[in-house]
Amino acid sequence: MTEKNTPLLDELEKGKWPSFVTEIKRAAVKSEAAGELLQVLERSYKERRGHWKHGGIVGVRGYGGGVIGRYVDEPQTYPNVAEFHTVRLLQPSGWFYNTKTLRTVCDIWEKYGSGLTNMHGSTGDIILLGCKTEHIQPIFDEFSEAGFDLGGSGSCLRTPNCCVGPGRCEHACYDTLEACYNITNEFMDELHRPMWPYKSKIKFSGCANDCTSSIARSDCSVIGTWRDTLRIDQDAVKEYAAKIDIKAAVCDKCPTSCLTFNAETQELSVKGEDCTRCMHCINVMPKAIQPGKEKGATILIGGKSTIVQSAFMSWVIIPFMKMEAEDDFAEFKDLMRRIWEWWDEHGKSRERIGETIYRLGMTKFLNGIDVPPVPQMVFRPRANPYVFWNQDDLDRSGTALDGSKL
Amino acid sequence: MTEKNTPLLDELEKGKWPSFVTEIKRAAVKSEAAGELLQVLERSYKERRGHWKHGGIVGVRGYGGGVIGRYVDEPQTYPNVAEFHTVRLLQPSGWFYNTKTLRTVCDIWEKYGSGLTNMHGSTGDIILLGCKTEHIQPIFDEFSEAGFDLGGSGSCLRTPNCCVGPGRCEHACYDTLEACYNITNEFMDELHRPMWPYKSKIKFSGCANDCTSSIARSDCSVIGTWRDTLRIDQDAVKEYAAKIDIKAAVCDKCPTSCLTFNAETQELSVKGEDCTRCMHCINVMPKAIQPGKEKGATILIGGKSTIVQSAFMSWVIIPFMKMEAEDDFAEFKDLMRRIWEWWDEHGKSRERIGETIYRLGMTKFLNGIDVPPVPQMVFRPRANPYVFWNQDDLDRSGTALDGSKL
Amino acid sequence: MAILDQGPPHYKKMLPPIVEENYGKWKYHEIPRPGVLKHVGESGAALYSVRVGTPRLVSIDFIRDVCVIADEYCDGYLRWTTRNNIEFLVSDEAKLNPLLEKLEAEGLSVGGTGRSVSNIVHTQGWVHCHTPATDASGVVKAVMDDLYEYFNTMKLPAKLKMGLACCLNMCGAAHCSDIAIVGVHRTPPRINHEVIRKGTEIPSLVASCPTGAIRPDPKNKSVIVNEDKCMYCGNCYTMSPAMEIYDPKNDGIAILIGGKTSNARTSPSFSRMVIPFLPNTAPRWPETTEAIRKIVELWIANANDGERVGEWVERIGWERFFTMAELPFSDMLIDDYIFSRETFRTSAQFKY
Amino acid sequence: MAILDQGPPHYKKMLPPIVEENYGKWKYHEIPRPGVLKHVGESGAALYSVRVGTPRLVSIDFIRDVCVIADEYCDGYLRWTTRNNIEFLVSDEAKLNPLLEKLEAEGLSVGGTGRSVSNIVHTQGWVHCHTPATDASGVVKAVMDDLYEYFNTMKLPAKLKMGLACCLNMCGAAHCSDIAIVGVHRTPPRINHEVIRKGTEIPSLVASCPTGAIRPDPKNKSVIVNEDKCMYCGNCYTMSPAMEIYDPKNDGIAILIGGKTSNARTSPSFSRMVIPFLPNTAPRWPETTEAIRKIVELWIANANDGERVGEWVERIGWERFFTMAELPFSDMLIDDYIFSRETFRTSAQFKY
Ligand code: SRM
Ligand code: SRM
Ligand code: SRM
Ligand code: SRM
Ligand code: SF4
Ligand code: SF4
Ligand code: SF4
Ligand code: SF4
Ligand code: SF4
Ligand code: SF4
Ligand code: SF4
Ligand code: SF4
Repeated sequence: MTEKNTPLLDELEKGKWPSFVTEIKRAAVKSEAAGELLQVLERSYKERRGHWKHGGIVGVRGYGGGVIGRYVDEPQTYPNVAEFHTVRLLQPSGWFYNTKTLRTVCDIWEKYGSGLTNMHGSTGDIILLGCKTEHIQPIFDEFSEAGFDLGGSGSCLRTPNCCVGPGRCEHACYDTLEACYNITNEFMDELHRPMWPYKSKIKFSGCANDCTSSIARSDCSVIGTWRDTLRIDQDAVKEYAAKIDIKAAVCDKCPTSCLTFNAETQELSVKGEDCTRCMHCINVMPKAIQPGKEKGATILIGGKSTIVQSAFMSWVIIPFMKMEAEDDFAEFKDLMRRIWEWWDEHGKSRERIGETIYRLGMTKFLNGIDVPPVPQMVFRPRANPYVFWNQDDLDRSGTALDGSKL
Repeated sequence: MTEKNTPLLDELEKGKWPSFVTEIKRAAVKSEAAGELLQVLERSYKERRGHWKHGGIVGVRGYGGGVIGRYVDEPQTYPNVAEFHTVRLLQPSGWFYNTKTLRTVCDIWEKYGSGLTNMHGSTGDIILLGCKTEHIQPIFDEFSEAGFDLGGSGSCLRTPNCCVGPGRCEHACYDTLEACYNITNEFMDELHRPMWPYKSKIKFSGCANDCTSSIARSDCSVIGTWRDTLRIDQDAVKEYAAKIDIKAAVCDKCPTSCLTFNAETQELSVKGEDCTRCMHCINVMPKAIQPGKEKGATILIGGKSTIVQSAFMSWVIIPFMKMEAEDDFAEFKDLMRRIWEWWDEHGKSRERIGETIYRLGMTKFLNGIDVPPVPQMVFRPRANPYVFWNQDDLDRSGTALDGSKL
Repeated sequence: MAILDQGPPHYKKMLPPIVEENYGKWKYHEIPRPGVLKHVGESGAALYSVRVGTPRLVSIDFIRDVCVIADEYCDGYLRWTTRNNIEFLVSDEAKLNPLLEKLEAEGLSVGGTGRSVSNIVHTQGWVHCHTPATDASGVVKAVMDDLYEYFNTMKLPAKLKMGLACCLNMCGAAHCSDIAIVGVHRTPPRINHEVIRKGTEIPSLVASCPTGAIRPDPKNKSVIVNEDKCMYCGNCYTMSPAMEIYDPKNDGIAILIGGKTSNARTSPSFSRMVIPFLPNTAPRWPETTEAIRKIVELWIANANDGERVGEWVERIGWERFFTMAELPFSDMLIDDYIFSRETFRTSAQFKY
Repeated sequence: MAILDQGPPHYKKMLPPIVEENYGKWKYHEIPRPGVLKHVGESGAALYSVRVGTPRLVSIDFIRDVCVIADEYCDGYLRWTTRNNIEFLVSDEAKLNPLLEKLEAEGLSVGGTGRSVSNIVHTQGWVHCHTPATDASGVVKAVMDDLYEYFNTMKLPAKLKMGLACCLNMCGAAHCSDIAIVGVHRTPPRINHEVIRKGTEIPSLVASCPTGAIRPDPKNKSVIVNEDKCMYCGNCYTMSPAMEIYDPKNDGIAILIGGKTSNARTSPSFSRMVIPFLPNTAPRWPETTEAIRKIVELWIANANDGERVGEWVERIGWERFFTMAELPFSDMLIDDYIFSRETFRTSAQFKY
């Protein structure tokens, strides 16, 4: 293709927000593939339809995923993007980089690929956008050499990600960066070699603000929280009192109405047992209020997007779990193994774990993973009386005709 | 059966609440059937199980329902209750009676039946509890003579009922007594001759307090409301202000926070457009607040109890409808006809209308009954993007490649 | 010959003159004492309604007794309520106290208005139905005896609306009650093959099962129940007496709480299961009366002024309720049916 | 030979010294100006993070440019956020203003903190995916250009979190966003029978359809789609390119609003559909930018302080929202899928 005219895309170089068209054009200077991408895209803009095809499985030796095969639908017209695969690289926890590492990524990608990337993919990976089949293995080899590894794709553990956490946030209730790193490493086999009914995702957020949106975007959401009562620094409260209306901005918006601001003494008090740790008051007054001392995480299961059974949000299955690097996150890892095993055994093909649990019922799931039911798992108990009774339960609760317990 | 000993049931004659056992015993003085019922019941209390059987269809000429066939499981032992059917009689609107009418009921029932009744059945009927097959027709004939008619049973319109309404309640937004009477009469055929997929119920409540629990107990719930703004009598407000804390007891509990009590002027004001007519403020201060002037009802559809698909509560399908005796409730009757027709065509056997709508979708239902969709029908719009598009809608909204509307 | 389709007796013939005169023109009401409503019309006329509890299952003699009273104090007019109480309609204020004295003398129970517990909406039970898992009238009697002090006073935080259904058909429509008492079977039907062979329509029987647990067994000319799929609903027993659903050892009662149907303040809501099973300890069901009393006392002690049971529990949170009520939480209380998902806690907000 | 399973690069090597020193010991933060976060450690140390918008789809030259800046002002350390913004990590306060000037000079966009709109989480679109119903980057660019004034200021009522997904797979996880832009197909797949015969595994294709709309057509050695059952999800197209789901005339965008994922104040919530379709008017989607702007302006004008979009709409009621937004309500917005029932208004409470 020689046509370099992109009148429609050019419209997207106008305006204040940085332009992806400009970026593709920059890449096109060095990469013919990027140049052709521009042409294909201009055509999509004209015709209002995509021109990419799914296709044969592509990958690297030893792994079952990590590369997304992609082909243009008119390979003769666009030979340089006839194959235009995506390579997913595991990102460092919290997307922290030093420039040396970033330059390494750029250099290797310049050698073999389109020079286009997504920083980052929606799941969290470094996305290298567009390369030929023959280059996949060399790309992997060189990245591997440089200390990188492939991310997940297919029916496997997908690349976990985490919020900035203790790296730069005062709210972090556990070490999200270490948890993400350590746990990703633990499950390398699960991540690189698809073997489950469908994909499974984990996201780590340091507190209930959930800056990774884990509750909506991952099958397992690990959300930092605390077991005791939040801590209030009354001097700092007084500072805030001079600037904001604490009653209106904080107390009145507390979902459990458990905060009281005494306008006279300028003191803030909390009914600790009522607080649901929603983070609101802490968000507004980070200098004055901080989480309690006994920190850990709530584990929620089931989040996913729309297809097939509707979007699900994760729900609580462990209200509070210690998440300590010291014991190597052992309890969490053990739990995940039990969960995946159960799902692997009971899930249908292309059924996310939330859907499997919904289909079979929480009871079967909890029994299967050996977790005791607690009321924290539900907003409210069942409204129907369709309880399933097994013989054990009957034996414990029946009554003989003489009125004696069986 | 000669055994007259009922030690277990006798226990239920103790205590302050009036005793049904005493009542059965009173009936047993005159009725052998009632006497045997006592024996069967004592046995049930001993054995902790029922002794009644469903059975052959029983009824009267010209009707398909109104009588519930019931048989004891050991007819040899209890010959007088071998047949022990229930007759349902349509009650007068709002269960108002003069003693003459009541005595008529007693006299006829004494002649043919057990002398036991339920005042009233859970659906609303006068329940005559226990008679022989051969007496059903004579019972009906005599009651008919006396101005009574049978209630519903089977897959038909069940006996409608209504709250006391304008008869004795200041909140009534339409004439529930007349509506119930008039509409029951209109649908005599639907009530007496089962022809639908399953039962269908209507209950009439004069306001959102819903004293008939129509939203939970009927397929069609007719709940009185108003279209304009509630009316406040400021003098009466001042009277209440002397007795109750209006801010705490009324304003703070208003679900839409649309009431303000001015402690200085002692005046109460409402943001009319925000009020959702929940009745709370009116309930607390009936002397000071009353419904608006433009009265009518909200029509909700789908309520039912647990089996099969879970219990459903009715949901809004007509936010506001005039319910005037003057125009013979024509709009409502017409709506019900369309609704039943649609259900009759689309419902499966033993599927209540709420379940049919849930299975097929509100869109098909609304189209089928020719009611335009309005946001009042839902708490919130759909969270999934699974919209079904038909060619008409596509034609109205598509875009040609040159950007022109199709 | 009977007249067909003549409909119910006309209510207009049943209205006392004061109601006719003030029809649709009532202005406000007061509750001068428990069990007595005073409705005042725009005209200034005052109607006193005296509410009396009944067992609902009553003899014609009872009705006649009541008529005698109504004739003497109410010009022969009275009504029943949606909760099966009687309301004596007194238009002459002078007759109010004499009536109350008379009722007292007759041992009738006046109450059920305002912030009280009223009669329990209920069903047939062992008295007349074929699928009950418990009795109806007996349980109601035991519970009302126990809660009597809250019937004839108005010292509850709010109205207490109870319902009882003796099986999952829920004829008592208990599913939206402050406290619901529900009879539950807990074992699959025992099949009486003899009876089936004698004339049950097998296809209808198979079709009657909502969970598809019944399948034909042509060899045996009978059916087989997949016990893992059965939810003990008893639908099959309604279809055929061969499917014996009653089970004296295992039948009993479940308690659900927190429902309501009024739209006052909060929208109507379903009751939620808090006790999956209590034994059928006839004749007075002490476990049931005790469990209910405990919940009621907890509500009284902790609810805000005017808060219905469900409003209170939703405010404090169900997890807190289970702690306070010292009720065990079990997987049986977690929904696993069609709309289960909405009950799962898709939030990191909860109390410990 | 490549090393297998070595995992991600170690984050510890990526942390600037100030982060290492204050790791887990941050005390509080402030937002001194839009786009700049100041985090203060227990030690008193202060870290400035300068947030810069990116198109996410960037060239290696862009990354290298960014590295140059990071080397000069941040000792070579930077990070990306969960919304694909860059954060320059400045440990030397003296370098903050020079950095900001540099960024300004380079035309980079500083903002996205506090009560602002941040970058839109999005997906591949026509750039790289095979099922898109719209483009991703182009729509995002058009919308962010339009809302730019709310990116580099903090004058919104609360944070505005937007997401875009180019098909129902929702890779942008838009389903819990304040405003979600979702690419929608609206017609069933056209079947290319040739391609199917050439080697599609028909059983897998049939199985791929979540609604069971596809059935084999053995005569034709192909398949048939029951158009009444199809919900245009495109799952079949992922299975086989023979199932052409794209449709230039009818593909376009739906708008859903009111979702959130934080637990602050209210529990996380799904976004809800308010506009079922807007046309794919490439290259700048004016209908979409305009519709979004209208909603945003309405929110600004009417929300209480600190109220997210969904919190505002839930407070005023969706029926009121439709009136205020002058958006037509249609049956398309009423749920008819598995969990529809919970959306029906089982209440007599509503606004007109
Ligand atoms: C690249 C990425 C979008 C992006 O531009 O960032 C992406 C791209 C694709 N996703 Fe996704 N998904 C991406 C994150 C997501 C997310 C968001 C997340 O992980 O937080 C979701 C929603 C959350 C979830 O998992 O439910 C998501 C839900 C899906 C689904 C629906 C899954 C479901 O259960 O509903 C599919 C369909 C499928 O698996 O067949 C899908 C399928 C796809 C495929 C593989 C479709 C295909 O077969 O071609 C897309 C490949 C596009 C391409 O050209 O490379 N993608 N996908 C994201 C991965 C980048 C990364 O690894 O970092
Ligand atoms: C008599 C009554 C209970 C009572 O003691 O008051 C009653 C009694 C029966 N009901 Fe009911 N239902 C009675 C009101 C209700 C109500 C309450 C209401 O109408 O407000 C409901 C719940 C609301 C609803 O309709 O959903 C109710 C929901 C059922 C159901 C379940 C229907 C469903 O869709 O879930 C069945 C099962 C069936 O129809 O096969 C049922 C079936 C039955 C049968 C016919 C079962 C049977 O086949 O034997 C019972 C006959 C008992 C008998 O011995 O006469 N009954 N039934 C009530 C009718 C009296 C009257 O006409 O006034
Ligand atoms: C007589 C009766 C209507 C009838 O046609 O029979 C009736 C009559 C009145 N109701 Fe009712 N309600 C009656 C059943 C109901 C029901 C249905 C039920 O009990 O099954 C409900 C809905 C139950 C629920 O929400 O679960 C009901 C919910 C109300 C409410 C709302 C209470 C709340 O705050 O949630 C009020 C308002 C109030 O009392 O403040 C109310 C108010 C009233 C008033 C004050 C109306 C008035 O101004 O006359 C009447 C006296 C109430 C009292 O006893 O304190 N009525 N009321 C029913 C008496 C039943 C009984 O014998 O106890
Ligand atoms: C940098 C980042 C985490 C990361 O690891 O990358 C981050 C960082 C912070 N978040 Fe966040 N959040 C980040 C994504 C999120 C997300 C996820 C998302 O955007 O997709 C959410 C949940 C979104 C939702 O609810 O739909 C999120 C919900 C919050 C909230 C809750 C807001 C609310 O009131 O609902 C807070 C608290 C606040 O700002 O008051 C918060 C607070 C914060 C604080 C103030 C935490 C702190 O003390 O350091 C940080 C600065 C916020 C700011 O920009 O105003 N962060 N934050 C993410 C920045 C994304 C961006 O570039 O814009
Ligand atoms: S989720 Fe909590 S700990 Fe993590 S970055 Fe957000 S506010 Fe900080
Ligand atoms: S964290 Fe949330 S629930 Fe707890 S006190 Fe603060 S605002 Fe209230
Ligand atoms: S529903 Fe309303 S109108 Fe009818 S009795 Fe109850 S309060 Fe009065
Ligand atoms: S009727 Fe309800 S919503 Fe309306 S003003 Fe009164 S309390 Fe508020
Ligand atoms: S609830 Fe069940 S057992 Fe009780 S009367 Fe109704 S159908 Fe019969
Ligand atoms: S009891 Fe109900 S679920 Fe069990 S077999 Fe009978 S009909 Fe089926
Ligand atoms: S949302 Fe759909 S079209 Fe867009 S990247 Fe994901 S799978 Fe592809
Ligand atoms: S688009 Fe989806 S619903 Fe339609 S046929 Fe294909 S897979 Fe089935």
